Amino acid sequence: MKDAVRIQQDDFSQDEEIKALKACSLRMGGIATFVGCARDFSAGRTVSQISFDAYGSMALSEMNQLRLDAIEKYSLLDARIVHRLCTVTAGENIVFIAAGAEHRVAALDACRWMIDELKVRVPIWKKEVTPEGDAWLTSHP
Amino acid sequence: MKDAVRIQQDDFSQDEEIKALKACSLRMGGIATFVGCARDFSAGRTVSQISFDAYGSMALSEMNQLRLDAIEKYSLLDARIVHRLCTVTAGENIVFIAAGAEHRVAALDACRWMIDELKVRVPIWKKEVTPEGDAWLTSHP
Amino acid sequence: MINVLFFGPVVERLGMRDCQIPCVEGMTLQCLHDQLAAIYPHAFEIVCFCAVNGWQVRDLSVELVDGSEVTFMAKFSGG
Amino acid sequence: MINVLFFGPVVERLGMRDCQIPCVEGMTLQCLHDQLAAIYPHAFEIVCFCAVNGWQVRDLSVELVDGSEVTFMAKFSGG
Repeated sequence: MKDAVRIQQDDFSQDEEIKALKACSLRMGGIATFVGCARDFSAGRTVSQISFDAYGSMALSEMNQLRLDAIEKYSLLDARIVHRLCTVTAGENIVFIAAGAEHRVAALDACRWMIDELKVRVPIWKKEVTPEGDAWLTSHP
Repeated sequence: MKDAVRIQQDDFSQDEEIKALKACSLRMGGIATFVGCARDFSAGRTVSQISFDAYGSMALSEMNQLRLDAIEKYSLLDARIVHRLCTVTAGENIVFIAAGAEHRVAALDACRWMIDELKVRVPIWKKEVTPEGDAWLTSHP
Repeated sequence: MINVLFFGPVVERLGMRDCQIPCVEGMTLQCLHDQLAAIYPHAFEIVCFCAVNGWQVRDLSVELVDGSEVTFMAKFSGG
Repeated sequence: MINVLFFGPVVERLGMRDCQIPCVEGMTLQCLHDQLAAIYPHAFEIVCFCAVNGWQVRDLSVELVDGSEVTFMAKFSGG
């Protein structure tokens, strides 16, 4: 089974990730997921591609810590975080978050917390390639 | 492509549902999903199976209206709702909710709202089969 | 006739999934409810919602017409 | 030597991904930051976070030791 926290070039399968998440317990009643995708339009400009840069070793250890923090904070049964690092075009997946808990409130709360925290804790940067030139993003809309 | 709102016996694929959800727009930046599963334990008792009864025609029209309400309320690009009606054992999927929006906050808010509303608006009833006998559920933990 | 449907926990208490009640001129949803609740108090103590022709109805003073499909339902527990 | 790393938007403004700075006895993270910021003000105006050996450090008074890996980073924008 793939690691619960990964940085990878390839796309991920939600079905595979959910299957892995559920494997830990038959007591899981709610699974919340979030997928972040590349958009064809951002801040008024057409975006043709998005590329990334990351401080890989720190990003992976922060993501692992973030998963453990979420499991503890929300009493999750399990959680998974996958971030792609490659050049993506509109519609492609960038990040996957999943939280599994006995009840839905904890799963939904934890999923939102993880994606919010990931954006402020994990050293990854996004560059939008547009017809007018490239631009690194530094805000969190 | 399968309908965005369905009541069915068979399991669903998250990958297929997400692909269908994304098909409507390249402007979708965030997708939030919720999956409800059967648990092996509920209110202190071991649960061997869960079965359902539904007022099928009303359930489907309420689910369709719920999807439209969510799209309007949260300015979603698209949303999907699938509920299974069959006998499931622990670990099996029961319900799937997905919300796709330009940004993550709307997707996450709408996903939570849809599962909360589904539980109070859609005429479906759950019966837990336990070693001590069967019991219809009427609360929303 | 009015076709009355039941589901899930209500069926279990009633022992039937549906019944037909003659439609009397001017009969309201409240009348029908009270008539059935008097015969089946154990089942009707868990009835929380009514629907007429597949639409949830909160105002029980609506008049029923011949051929209506009426449903008395317990609190939902799907999802 | 101290190995200094840069990423993404900071690399773009600096034109380099890393540099080596001699480690002076008692040099703090603040000293190193200020030294580089004086040379590369345009790049350092977007620096928000520092890490030492892969751990984010908020207290810039920490002393650096020979062989440390220091990173000056812009606001993150992943996810």
